Amino acid sequence: MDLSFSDKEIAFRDEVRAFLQTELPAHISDAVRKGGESSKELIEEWHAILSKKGWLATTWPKEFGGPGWTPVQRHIFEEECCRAYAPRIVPFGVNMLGPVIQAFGNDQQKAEVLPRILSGEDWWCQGYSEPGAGSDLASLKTRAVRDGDDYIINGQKTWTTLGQHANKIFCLVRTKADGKPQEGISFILVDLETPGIEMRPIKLIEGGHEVNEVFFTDVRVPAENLVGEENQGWTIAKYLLTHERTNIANVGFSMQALEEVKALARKVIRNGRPLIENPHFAARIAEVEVDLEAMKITNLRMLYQAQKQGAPGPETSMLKIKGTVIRQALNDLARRALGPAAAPFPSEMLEGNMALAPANHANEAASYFNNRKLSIFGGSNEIQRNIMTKAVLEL
Amino acid sequence: MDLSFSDKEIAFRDEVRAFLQTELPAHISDAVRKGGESSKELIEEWHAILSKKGWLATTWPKEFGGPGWTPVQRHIFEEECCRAYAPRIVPFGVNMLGPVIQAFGNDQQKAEVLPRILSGEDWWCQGYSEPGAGSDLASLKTRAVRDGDDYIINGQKTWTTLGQHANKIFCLVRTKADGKPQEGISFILVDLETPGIEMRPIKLIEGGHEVNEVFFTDVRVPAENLVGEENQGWTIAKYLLTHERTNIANVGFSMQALEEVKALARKVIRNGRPLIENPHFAARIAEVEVDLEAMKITNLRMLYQAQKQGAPGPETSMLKIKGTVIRQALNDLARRALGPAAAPFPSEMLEGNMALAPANHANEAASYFNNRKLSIFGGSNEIQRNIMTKAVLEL
Amino acid sequence: MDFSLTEDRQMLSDTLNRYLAEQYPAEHRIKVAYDAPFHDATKWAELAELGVLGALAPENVGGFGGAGFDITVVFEALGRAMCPEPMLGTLMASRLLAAAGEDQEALLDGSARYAVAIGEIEAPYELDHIATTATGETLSGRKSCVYGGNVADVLLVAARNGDDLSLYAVQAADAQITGYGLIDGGGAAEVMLDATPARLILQDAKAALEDALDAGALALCAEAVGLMDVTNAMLLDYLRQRKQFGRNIGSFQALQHRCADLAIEIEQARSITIFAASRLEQPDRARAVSMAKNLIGRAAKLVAEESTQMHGGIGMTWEYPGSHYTKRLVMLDHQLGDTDFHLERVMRLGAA
Amino acid sequence: MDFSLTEDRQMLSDTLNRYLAEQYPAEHRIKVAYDAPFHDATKWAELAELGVLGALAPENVGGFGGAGFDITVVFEALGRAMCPEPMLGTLMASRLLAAAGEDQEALLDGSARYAVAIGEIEAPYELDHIATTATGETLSGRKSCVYGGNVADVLLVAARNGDDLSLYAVQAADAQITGYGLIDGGGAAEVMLDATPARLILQDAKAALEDALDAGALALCAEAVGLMDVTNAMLLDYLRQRKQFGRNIGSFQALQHRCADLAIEIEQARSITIFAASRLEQPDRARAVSMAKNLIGRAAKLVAEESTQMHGGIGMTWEYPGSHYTKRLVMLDHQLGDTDFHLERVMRLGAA
Repeated sequence: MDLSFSDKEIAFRDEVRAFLQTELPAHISDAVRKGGESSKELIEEWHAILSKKGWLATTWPKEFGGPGWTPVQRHIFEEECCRAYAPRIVPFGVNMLGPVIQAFGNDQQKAEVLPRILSGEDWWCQGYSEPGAGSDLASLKTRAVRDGDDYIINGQKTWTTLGQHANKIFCLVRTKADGKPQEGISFILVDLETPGIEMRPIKLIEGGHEVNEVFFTDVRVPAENLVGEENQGWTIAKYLLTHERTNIANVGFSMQALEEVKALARKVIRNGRPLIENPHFAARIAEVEVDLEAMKITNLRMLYQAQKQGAPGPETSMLKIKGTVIRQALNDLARRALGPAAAPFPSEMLEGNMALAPANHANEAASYFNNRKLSIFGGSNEIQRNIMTKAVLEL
Repeated sequence: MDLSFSDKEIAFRDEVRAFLQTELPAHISDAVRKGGESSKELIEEWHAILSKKGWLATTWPKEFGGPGWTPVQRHIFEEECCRAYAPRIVPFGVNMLGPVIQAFGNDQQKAEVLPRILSGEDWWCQGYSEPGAGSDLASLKTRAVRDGDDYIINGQKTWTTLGQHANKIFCLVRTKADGKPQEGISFILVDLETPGIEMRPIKLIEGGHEVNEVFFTDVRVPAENLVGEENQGWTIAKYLLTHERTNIANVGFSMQALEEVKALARKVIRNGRPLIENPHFAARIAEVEVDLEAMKITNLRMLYQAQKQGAPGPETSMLKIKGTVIRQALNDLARRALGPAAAPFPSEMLEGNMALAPANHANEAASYFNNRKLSIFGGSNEIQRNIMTKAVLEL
Repeated sequence: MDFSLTEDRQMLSDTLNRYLAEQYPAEHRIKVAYDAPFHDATKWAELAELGVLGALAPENVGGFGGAGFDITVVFEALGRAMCPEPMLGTLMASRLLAAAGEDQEALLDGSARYAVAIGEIEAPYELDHIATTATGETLSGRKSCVYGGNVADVLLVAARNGDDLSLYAVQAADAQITGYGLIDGGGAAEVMLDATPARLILQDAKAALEDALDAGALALCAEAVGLMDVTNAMLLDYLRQRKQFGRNIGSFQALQHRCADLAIEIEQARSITIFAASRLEQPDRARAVSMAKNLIGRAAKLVAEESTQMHGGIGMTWEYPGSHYTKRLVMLDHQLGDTDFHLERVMRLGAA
Repeated sequence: MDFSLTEDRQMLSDTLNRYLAEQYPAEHRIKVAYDAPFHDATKWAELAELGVLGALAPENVGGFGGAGFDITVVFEALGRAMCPEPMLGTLMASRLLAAAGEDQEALLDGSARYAVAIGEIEAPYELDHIATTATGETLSGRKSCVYGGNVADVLLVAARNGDDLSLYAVQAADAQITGYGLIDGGGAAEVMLDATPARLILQDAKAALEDALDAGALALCAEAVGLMDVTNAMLLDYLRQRKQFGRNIGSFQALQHRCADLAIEIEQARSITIFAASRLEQPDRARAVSMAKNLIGRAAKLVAEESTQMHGGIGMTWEYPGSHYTKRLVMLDHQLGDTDFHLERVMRLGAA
């Protein structure tokens, strides 16, 4: 048993830390610290900085332009990025499509798609969910019908995150109507400039715009845009799901959130004392802190297993469930800590000497509401419990 | 809206209170206060006192020797009995079999069975559950085969509460093997002296003996002991279930338990101060107290509905669930409050100046473990949620 | 013992529910709730005509209600409609004016809007640490998150006055008021007082302020009950209709059992609100109201979070009315004392 | 980073688990656990021979272990078997003797049984309010619920000695000892000291006592992990086999999802125990151990209560071994500081 990183890993951590200290611009980390959505410009600026260093596509092997890191290195990198308030890397191109193209794409696709992800020329978004196919993804209805050298796509996708910034979308589409629903699905790449595509914003509960609906009406896509074989889409989606699941616990973000909520509770005055001195509020924080400390180790244990066995197992469902529960609990505490000061909307209404909340904390209520999504998307916590029932509990 | 009792009801409450003050012997209430099981002798002594007053069979109409009380009067009576630390009336004869005989029994059964319940000559126990038929009662297998003027019973019953004190048992038995399982069940009365019956104790988790297994081997029972028609047993069981469900919230017992845990937390010293001054423990108590205060009103609201509509509805499942959750939470607090002093076993090991726990609190751990049964028996809380799903939520 | 409403209250409840369903439907509500001035003056006048304001005050000051159950009937209906109108401040102001022996005809006929300015940024829920101070006939300090302060004509302000906590009437025009909207809808204001002219209306106002705060907390509890009933009905409807894996998701037992627990907590919330309403004029008012607000805080959060979770994505969208119920249910806990504040108050007040 | 055991520890773990499964099966455990003297001297000697005692102490005092992960390996195995032998006192005594520079050969070879008497009835978990007092070479006071005190040859007693908290060795024969059994099995004793002869072995013993208490708490955490693993396996087996309504009850989704949550909490419990074990010789030991004991207290109660509930009646019976696991899991929280005590300690110790 040895919970510490190796000397090599510590050296790597120091290298990452030094890089972030010098290369992460203050106006970017300030924006992250403030909460809410990062603008397209800030994200692209940060992606470009990482790409230049060769650290954007953290999961890619060296042959495709990735850094060839171990899972532990990736974990260290992500934790340090959180500590430094770097923006989260938008995953759709680098962490989702990239590995799919590397595993299932043909040479031409590898040559065309991968470099444009690294360079930032393409911003990919995801066309998976549909209004009638959320948790039950296999029931998706968007059709792609072969017509000569093209597919013609009709249907509707939804929950397309940051689609408003994207120029490309990868989609799961139905290419066979009969047989088991899983068997008739294909994975296809679509340029969002193609005629017949309409993207409409979905306004979220807290008022933000980060997801979209995408409507496809007779959209003609070259057949060469198919990834893998026709009707192989479900296999690809499952493969992608396992890639999506590394660092699923988001421990780094929760550690950041814990420090923020503690700082907040030291600043907020309640009943003539800092809120942190209230035994009940302090106990609420301490309990989450204990859970998070355990989560850190659970996460490392599963990372260790993944590193030994090659791929994360179904136990990662645990990381998803408990990771979101902890993060949401921290959002909840930050909101509570503010009392009435959490209420102004939009939060920028009251700034400067009019501000009710301490600096960088005006968005706590919005974050709380927005982060209810964490336990819903990417396989809801209910779906994760179903997965655990079969694969871990064997019930 | 009027939450208070009427003048008449208050006068009744005072009458009950006065009765308890003069007629409930101190050695009986002392034993109840101490926790653990009451002896057969104490229970019979108390039943006799109540019977003499005409207050034993609180749910019976006057024509059968009951007091003819309203649901509110019964509620008041039960609450006052709790306050006074009277033993709980053993329900199997008076509250379960009595109403069944009144509704389904023939004149001979009414004449023979009912007076002997009131007089205490008969101590009835219940033969419902079987090793393979707990929550799924309809799958019971104990057979009663007609043979001339008799039924011959073979099978096994379990969880027979206080069967060791009983001389009679009422059973659900299978009288028809085919058709829907519910349709082949009958309700029959059996004298425990009949040859072929063996009762074996089941020792419970905390070491106590309150339930039993009952084995039937070729037990010959007169056919006249059948209550209602052959194969009408399921209807009778369901009828009985609704009777069992009045005062299912056990608010009186929880109020008693709350006062006990507060008294205990005032006596226990932790870190140089009474435990009640510890903000975390005090908050635990206060939260349950709030829930119980709400439960009192929920209980009265449903009592009011039952009084208006004649019978309790499926909403009583809520009372069962929340009532047991609250009571178990109070047991949990009492156990916690004692720290190591909760551990000695048997608790009578340390008495007098050797005692670790304050007087009357030596049994808190045993009570905690024993009362885990509350959410399991009488229709587990899971079964109650299933009932609510259909009848209340309409899902 | 009688858990039915009096005929008068039942009529008020029916009338108000019908009026709001017809005249204040979700689309209208969302428009008013998030756009300045967060208030519909026409509807306000109509509500006053319907007798909603009068129901909040007793006869001796010109109303025809004012008891705990009058308050709960009105606010439960407002909750069902998520009505963002500044009724809470009106209720609290009415009680303060009554305590001060001030005329409140203009309040009750709806022609003047009152807001109550008690909380401050470092003392949002409690009276002991109020920093706003009176000097002669003027006040200085800052009152934060004054609900309805953005549209008020008159502010009733709590301020330190020597050893007393006193109550003052301030004309809105005399103060520096910054109005803003709230994340769960409706408007509030920051009120900056800088030697602002003020009229002393009650010298020792502590008891009156506590009464007003408790009446307000009771109103919030009733509002939450209305909100929870609608939220739960929407959730159950959704579970009956939404299909995944070829089945209504309401047929999944894991969700069924969670819904059963929600139904229980909603009944508990209703019960404790009835309890608090019955104690509003009794010596144990504070403890009863704090019990209610504590339980409501827990139940409302549970119902909101579980409803969002079981709805899945749709419950996260602005377009779905349920998301606004969710926000209101959660943010209610930020008004007039949160779950922890009220549990501590229950502990402090001990046995009744 | 390496989450596998060293070869030596893996071997110890395998040996001990095999020995206990074969020599200390549930029936034997239940007999020993609830019948005086709550101790099997033959098995104790065998455990000593297997090296279990030696694994608890470092080489410089005659053992071959004593690190956090040695402790967790031993106690996790003891937990799996619900072994009621007085190993906890042995561990704590070994650390105290080491701090005092006392010989502990007799402890490590199993020939002398030690118990540690720190807690008192009004100070069960903390050192600040110990009332037992030294006068010269004697002690007076009462030590409560001394685990293993019923079979101890020597007691290590914490007592006030002027301004110091000191540690004394008391021969069991010199004290008035009342032994008794515990509801979750095993034995303890009340130790009455009345000018009882005692030998001062450590003048300022506070740091050593805290170290021993923390090592003991860590051992309890590991024991709980072993108990939870077995309890969970029994539950899942039961759910796979028990039929109601014509189906395995493990096919009911409401139970499945609760089992998923249990599995998560058990992994969290394992993780925090690993964490605490890794910090046992570090400056943040106290905070890490208190974090672990707090989480274990919550997880163990959840696992125990949910397991009982999902088992239904059978889990309530003495005959079913699972019920004894349940009791031990719950009563662990009554030893060496409960959930609340350790959360308060985490709060007091603040950030590491």
